[in-house]
Amino acid sequence: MARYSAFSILRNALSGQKNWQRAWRAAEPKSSYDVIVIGGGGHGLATAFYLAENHDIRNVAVLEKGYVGGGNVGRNTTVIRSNYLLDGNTQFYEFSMKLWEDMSRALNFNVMFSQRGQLVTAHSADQLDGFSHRANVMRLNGIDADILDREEVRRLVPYLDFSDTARFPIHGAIFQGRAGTARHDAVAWGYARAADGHGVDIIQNCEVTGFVRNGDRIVGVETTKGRIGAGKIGLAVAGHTSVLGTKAGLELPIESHVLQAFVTEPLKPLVDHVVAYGADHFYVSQSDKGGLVFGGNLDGYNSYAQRGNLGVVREVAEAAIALMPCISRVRLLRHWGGVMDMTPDASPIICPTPIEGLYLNGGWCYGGFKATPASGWCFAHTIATGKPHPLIAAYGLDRFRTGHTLDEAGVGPSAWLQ
Amino acid sequence: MLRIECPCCGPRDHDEFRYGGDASVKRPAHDDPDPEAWHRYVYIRTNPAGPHREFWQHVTGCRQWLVVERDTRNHAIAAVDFARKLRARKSTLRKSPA
Amino acid sequence: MSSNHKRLSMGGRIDREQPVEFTFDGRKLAGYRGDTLASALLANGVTLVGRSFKYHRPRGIFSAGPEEPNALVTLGSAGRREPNLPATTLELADGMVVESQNRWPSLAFDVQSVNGLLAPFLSAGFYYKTFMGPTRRAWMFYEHFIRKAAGLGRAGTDADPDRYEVRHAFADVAIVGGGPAGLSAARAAAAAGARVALIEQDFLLGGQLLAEPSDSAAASWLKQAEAELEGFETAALMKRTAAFGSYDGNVLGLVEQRDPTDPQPNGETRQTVTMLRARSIVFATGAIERPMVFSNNDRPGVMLASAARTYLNRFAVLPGKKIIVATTNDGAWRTAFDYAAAGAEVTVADLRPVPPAALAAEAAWLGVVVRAATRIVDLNGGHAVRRVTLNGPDGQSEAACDLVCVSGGWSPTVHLTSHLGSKPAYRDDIDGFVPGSFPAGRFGAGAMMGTYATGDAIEDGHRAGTEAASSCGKSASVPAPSKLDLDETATISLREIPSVGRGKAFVDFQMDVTTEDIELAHREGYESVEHLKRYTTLGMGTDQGKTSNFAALAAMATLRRATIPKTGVTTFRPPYTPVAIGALAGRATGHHFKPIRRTPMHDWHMANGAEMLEVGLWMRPYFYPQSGRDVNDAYVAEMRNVRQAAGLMDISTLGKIDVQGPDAAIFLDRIYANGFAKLPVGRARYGVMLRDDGIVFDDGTTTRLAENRFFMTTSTAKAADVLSRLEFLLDTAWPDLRVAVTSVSDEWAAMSVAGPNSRAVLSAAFPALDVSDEALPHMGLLESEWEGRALRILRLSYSGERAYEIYVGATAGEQLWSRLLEAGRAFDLKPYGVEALGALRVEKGHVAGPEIDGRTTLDDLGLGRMAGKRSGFVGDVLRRRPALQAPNRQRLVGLECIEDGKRLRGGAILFLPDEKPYGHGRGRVTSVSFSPERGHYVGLALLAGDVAAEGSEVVAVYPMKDDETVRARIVSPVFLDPQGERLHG
Amino acid sequence: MASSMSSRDFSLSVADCPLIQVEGWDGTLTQFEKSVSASLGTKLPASVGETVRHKGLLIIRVAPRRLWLALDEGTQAPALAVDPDLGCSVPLGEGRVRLKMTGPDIARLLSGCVTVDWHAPAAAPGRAVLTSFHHVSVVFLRTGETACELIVPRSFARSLSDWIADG
Ligand SMILES: Cc1cc2nc3c(=O)[nH]c(=O)nc-3n(C[C@H](O)[C@H](O)[C@H](O)COP(=O)(O)OP(=O)(O)OC[C@H]3O[C@@H](n4cnc5c(N)ncnc54)[C@H](O)[C@@H]3O)c2cc1C
Ligand SMILES: NC(=O)c1ccc[n+]([C@@H]2O[C@H](COP(=O)([O-])OP(=O)(O)OC[C@H]3O[C@@H](n4cnc5c(N)ncnc54)[C@H](O)[C@@H]3O)[C@@H](O)[C@H]2O)c1
Ligand SMILES: Cc1cc2nc3c(=O)[nH]c(=O)nc-3n(C[C@H](O)[C@H](O)[C@H](O)COP(=O)(O)O)c2cc1C
Ligand SMILES: [Zn+2]
Repeated sequence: MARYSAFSILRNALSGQKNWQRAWRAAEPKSSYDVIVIGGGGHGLATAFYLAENHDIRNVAVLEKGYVGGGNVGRNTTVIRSNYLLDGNTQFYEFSMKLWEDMSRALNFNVMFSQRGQLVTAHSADQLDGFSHRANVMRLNGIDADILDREEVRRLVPYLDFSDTARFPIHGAIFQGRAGTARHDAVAWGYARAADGHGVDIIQNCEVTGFVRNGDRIVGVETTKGRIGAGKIGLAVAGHTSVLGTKAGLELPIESHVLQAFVTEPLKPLVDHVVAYGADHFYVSQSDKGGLVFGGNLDGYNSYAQRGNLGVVREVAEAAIALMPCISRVRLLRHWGGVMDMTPDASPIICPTPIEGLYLNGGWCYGGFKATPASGWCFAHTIATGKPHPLIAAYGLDRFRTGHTLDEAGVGPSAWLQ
Repeated sequence: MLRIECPCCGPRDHDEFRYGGDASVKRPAHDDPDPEAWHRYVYIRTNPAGPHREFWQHVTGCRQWLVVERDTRNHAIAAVDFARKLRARKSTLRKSPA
Repeated sequence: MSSNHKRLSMGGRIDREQPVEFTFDGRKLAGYRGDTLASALLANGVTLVGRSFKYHRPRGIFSAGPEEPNALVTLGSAGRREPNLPATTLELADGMVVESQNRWPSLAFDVQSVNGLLAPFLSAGFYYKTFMGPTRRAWMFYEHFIRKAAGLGRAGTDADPDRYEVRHAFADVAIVGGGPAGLSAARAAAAAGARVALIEQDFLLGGQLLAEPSDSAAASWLKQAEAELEGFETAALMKRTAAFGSYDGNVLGLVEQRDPTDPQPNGETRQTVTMLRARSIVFATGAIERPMVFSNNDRPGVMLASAARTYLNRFAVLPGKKIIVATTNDGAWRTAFDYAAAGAEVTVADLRPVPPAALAAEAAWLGVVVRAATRIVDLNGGHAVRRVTLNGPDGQSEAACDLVCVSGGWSPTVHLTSHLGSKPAYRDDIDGFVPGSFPAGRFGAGAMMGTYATGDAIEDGHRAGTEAASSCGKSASVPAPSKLDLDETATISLREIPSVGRGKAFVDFQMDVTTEDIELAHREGYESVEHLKRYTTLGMGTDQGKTSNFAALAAMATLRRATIPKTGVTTFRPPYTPVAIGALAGRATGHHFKPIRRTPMHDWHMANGAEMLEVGLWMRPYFYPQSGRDVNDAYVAEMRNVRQAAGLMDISTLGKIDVQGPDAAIFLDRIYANGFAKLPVGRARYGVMLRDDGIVFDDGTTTRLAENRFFMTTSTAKAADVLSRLEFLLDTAWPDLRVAVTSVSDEWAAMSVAGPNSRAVLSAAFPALDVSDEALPHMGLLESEWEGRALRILRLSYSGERAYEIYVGATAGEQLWSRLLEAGRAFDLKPYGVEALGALRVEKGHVAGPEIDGRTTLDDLGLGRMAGKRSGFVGDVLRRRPALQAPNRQRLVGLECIEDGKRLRGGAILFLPDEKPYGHGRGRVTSVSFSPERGHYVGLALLAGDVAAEGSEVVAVYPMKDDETVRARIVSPVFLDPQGERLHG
Repeated sequence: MASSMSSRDFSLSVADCPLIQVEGWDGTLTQFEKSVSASLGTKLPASVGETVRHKGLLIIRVAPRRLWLALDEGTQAPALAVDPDLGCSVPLGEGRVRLKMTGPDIARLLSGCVTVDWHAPAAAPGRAVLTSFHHVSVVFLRTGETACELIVPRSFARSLSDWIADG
């Protein structure tokens, strides 16, 4: 696989761009693989890459029902942070952050990881105390974090609403300087290309429609491209986890909900950080192309449709103006939705399953983009060794039965009902 | 907006309602001591891509809890009724012999 | 240059009586009412209007509608600065200040146009392949410059002074599009008896008919159709209104621009977003013409044929005198004919071997030169076209020209009909996509269905309008529409195979995507249309590829040797045209962002200078400045006064629920962890509710007013959730229980009088009432009347002092509040705020929000005994899960600061004295307060049960205050009066 | 509370809202309604959204088993003895406020406040619509060709009337 570099660009420029190769082969399925990863999203592709890279398991296929990166990895608002509170989450997301910091070079694909810093505004003394608690935990786990007072926030992001008509005045903020964004598509393509470079087959337009059993073991999958045998199978289909889980006979604590995202017309640089509104549901960053990319809350009902409704569009716009009155005349260019695998404690599930040969990676809710590298790393380890990686010990299916739930927000099961 | 036809208030935007999730899961009796039963009720969801029976409360209207049958792929609504009515119907069913 | 020198002396739909002045990049220019900015610029001979996104190539005006990729400008300044507006959709208004964008230092001379020379390196997606070193954070360096180079217009940073509205509307039949199809659909539906809304983004009705000469048959048909529609008062004609999105439940999102030409008194609404709920919808959105792909096809002076015709006939502008019409179909010939008739020298280059004889004949008659089987392969020109290179049967030849009109066929406008997820379907005969399928209550008509000829479109609209009306029960018989035949010959267009000479051939003009980029994407395996789009950014600009997408996917289909339908289209998403975020927010901005909730005593708090605090939607007194200069002074003073004399607190924000019915007691027994069935009438009890998963949900006191009636209070924050939960259980789980629950939160003003003097205050305030401890013991109730309003006095204490909660009809709240202060003056009764309230409860060891954080159980909070041996209540079973019983679970303890000059802080992490402070620690400080009682800081904490022995020490670590560490002793959470004497004393 | 604003031929007045809620138990609803209508001396609105006017009393059905009895200013509360085995009653008048609006332009103004179709039978004069106004539950009463009222929670009344006044 030819390396990408400034030099390769020069060389190709002179030869009229005629000599570039495919980023990954257009593979057709073999009759069987050591490992089949279902789902060509960020997590599935990363898993395949680390299976080869870390565990030298190369007879691997990634099966994607549509086009690689067409799921949530290709439609998310790309916020990457490691400001988690609870033991089990904190370390996992910080490990992920470290992998992000080296991803472009590890993959030889520029994923444009931009550590521009993320802040969340606080609107009362109590809220700021809560943020301080979080920041303290981060620092004590070796993660960068800062608490800003109102004036420090004003200096950093003067265009927020500091006027006296603000409905929820800004008291301060929590800030993580290493947080930021990355180019969503590049993450999918970068992992696909790197995995392909290790011999992994990336098979698009190949929907898994069922599982092949031998006794109580799963030994392969039925697909729209025929039956494919597998030693082990990793499930990484995000919003569709329940659909395939049910086919495999798993009973899962997951509901699929739609989350919308929004982008404005391209503008010259305006928002230099990731800014989140602590008084309501709105967060925003500016893509390198210039669009303000923002999001809000779930639409609030089970959905497998990749689109939302006008009510949430308006609520998000209201919150946007409440935080940033200056974007009133900026125009919304496009809005879309993605299907989210919501768990009762809003934390993910990565683990072996009761079914031999089947491994589960899902329940990422609206936070799984930032987890992509660590998830792939740990899931690959779990599939390769059959034992959960220590960093995902807390993400087992049985935690709901035992009560070891990880509820960062403390809203409980069916959080999305509130 | 989803337009939900409340049996007593007529068709309304869904943001007049509070969503209550899967209505097909059966809540154990209040004094049912079986942890497994409660675990299933609180956590396990079939989460179908297709017809889904779900609770909605017309919270800014008549405040009644409704059961709506909606296709989660396209939001087409097949049926709406009062949760009480269905509950009552079910319990009579349960009483009837066989 | 004489102003308007390209304007014809007569014709058009402009009002020559009303000249309009505006500036473009500082140049003063003039136009007429009825112009768009684009038509006015053309009339003034301005050809160079913008710069492209990537290569900063000079660009002109390409279209006459919202599909415009090139002519984007910035309007206004400061808070009214609005970037990226297509000049083709801006209705010209007096005093408009317009700037070109994405250029520096000037439009004519733009430094970054060197990017054009770098083009070989800046191929699609080049940035994925480089900028990866030398250091880890290298990208942060490159990104800085890339961000600066990217983006189009610049947004302002001031708040927008203008006003927006969001409205709710309803209709039987909504019709999107006011062209011939839409007009006849609207007429049919209205005549059938339906309430109709006709939605047109333009400021004139007529659609493509506006491109017909203003004295033509088409024009008189239009006049008559409009008059007829205005005759129905059940038909709303919504001009300047774009349907930007189509949503579930037949809801359309509309955005209406106010008429910029009529002078508005200030404060008038600039834009209105309407949520239109229609019983049925007719989409008559027309079709968008496609460009042709050849070298330098993006130069100023290249224009869509239908647009050129619009500028000539609608705006009476003749942008060129020597024109080339390059086409694949019949439609563009009409442009040629009209220009010839207007005196221009015209050549038609038709790709087809044998253009229809009828057209050829008319061309000959009008002196139009016709070149069959001929196409443009290259174009020469900088800021305006000079020459094209034609390639035909008799080889290559050059032709001088000052305007090039192109037509690569038409694409039906299927955006809105695709928003709900139905993929459009390819139709061979028109070589374009039409709506795939229509759900019930939705219809299509005219060009958007591929029905191009005007006469047919009118009949199609009539059919759709009639069906739409009858689908909502309106089916009065409707007379046929008056006919209009523009003798358009059928539009068979020949698919154009892009032909590329040496210069770049653009497919997506705005995003600077060329045929080479598409080839590169294909070569690198980004061959799915969605990959093509994302890799090249094709169709991702402000125009969303309205003109370009088809050509691109056709090119990809060819490269893949696949059919067009197999190659497919990218997903259409709202909005159809961009919508200002402020318009979507409407009036819900500033203090109207969320409604403000005020207690009955609100005005008193304001009048007495209370510092107020937002708590959810509520406004609550935080502290009273007369108690101290800042909150820290004030709350301690207010606390002291409560402990030593008496304090008055507004607690009206508590959730209050009336619970009634024969089974009320049974019901409460199930929803509370502690029992209520045996609670005597006239007594109150503190209760805790769990969630189904066994975690604490909310707490409050519930009082038994009568055998069958209870008065429940909840926390301020959970009031709504608790009520819905109760209703949920009654409706879905226990419908057999005869219980009614009703929110009475607004019904009662509530205030608490706390402190040693509180009883004295009460007897002074209510001389007629017996408030003795016999009549009103701790947890007792006294019901009465005050000033004709119901009165309830509960003897409850949150602060640990003797205290009373007084509930009175809300309308008498402020009056009673004042009365109490007056009666209490002799006893030093002073008001106190939420900060003091919080501190008092900390001193007394009462848990609240910071402890009830959605992760703690009864046992964690030291309330396990409340449930005792009970079972059968909500959450009982799952609270017994092993993890929730573990010995090292964090439990509530009290902490006492034992280092002089130091203080405890909420959010500090707890470690053992001997251990290295790293990780998550053994627990955390949840709430703190200075304790006047103890003379130092005390706090509540959640601490691992296995290290929580009273008397032992912990260290509270607070990295956020430069790693402050504070030693603290573990004590009982009840810092004050453990025996509870003060409650009674 | 009784204030008012008046502008370009639109008037908004704010008044107290004496109000009693009665509710019957599932199963014995017919007896309950019989007894209520007997003691009120009038028939009851049959379905949610219907209202019945009777001697300074406006009876609104707000839910299948719930009625609101709204009293005009000055009218005495009816003597209602609800049999606890049939249902119950609770006064709500202290916590509600009536916003009365009239004006030719009222339909347009309302369209910026509530999702009510002014021209639909469900909103015809004499009808009530339970809906939301800027996230707050309200009852819309259509009182005339160009007049209507909103019954709103007292704690939100000022915020909502400000919204209307700015409209
Ligand atoms: C609008 C939005 C905003 C978000 N914002 C953020 C954010 O700011 N930060 C953050 O960290 N996270 C965010 N997320 C969450 C994040 O995008 C997801 O958690 C994450 O991408 C999920 O992992 P994935 O990439 O593997 O999922 P996906 O990309 O969805 O991959 C799953 C793949 O499985 C495929 N698949 C499904 N069924 C089958 C089948 N039967 N056979 C074969 N293949 C199948 C799908 O086509 C899909 O490509 C957001 C999500 C959305 C929708
Ligand atoms: N010569 C050709 O080959 C050819 C091809 C296609 C169409 N046509 C012409 O098009 C016309 C067909 O009539 P028609 O009525 O179907 O199309 P039309 O283009 O005349 O009318 C469509 C109208 O819908 C409006 N519109 C589109 N999207 C909208 C939105 N989202 N919101 C609000 N308004 C929107 C447009 O502004 C336009 O006024 C005929 O006059 C025909 O001559 C000609
Ligand atoms: C971070 C990010 C930035 C985006 N920027 C743009 C943009 O500038 N222009 C655009 O048209 N779409 C943009 N999109 C949206 C995509 O076009 C697309 O809508 C989204 O990836 C979902 O795919 P779908 O609409 O095909 O379902 C962006 C998406 C993301 C996730
Ligand atoms: Zn209802």
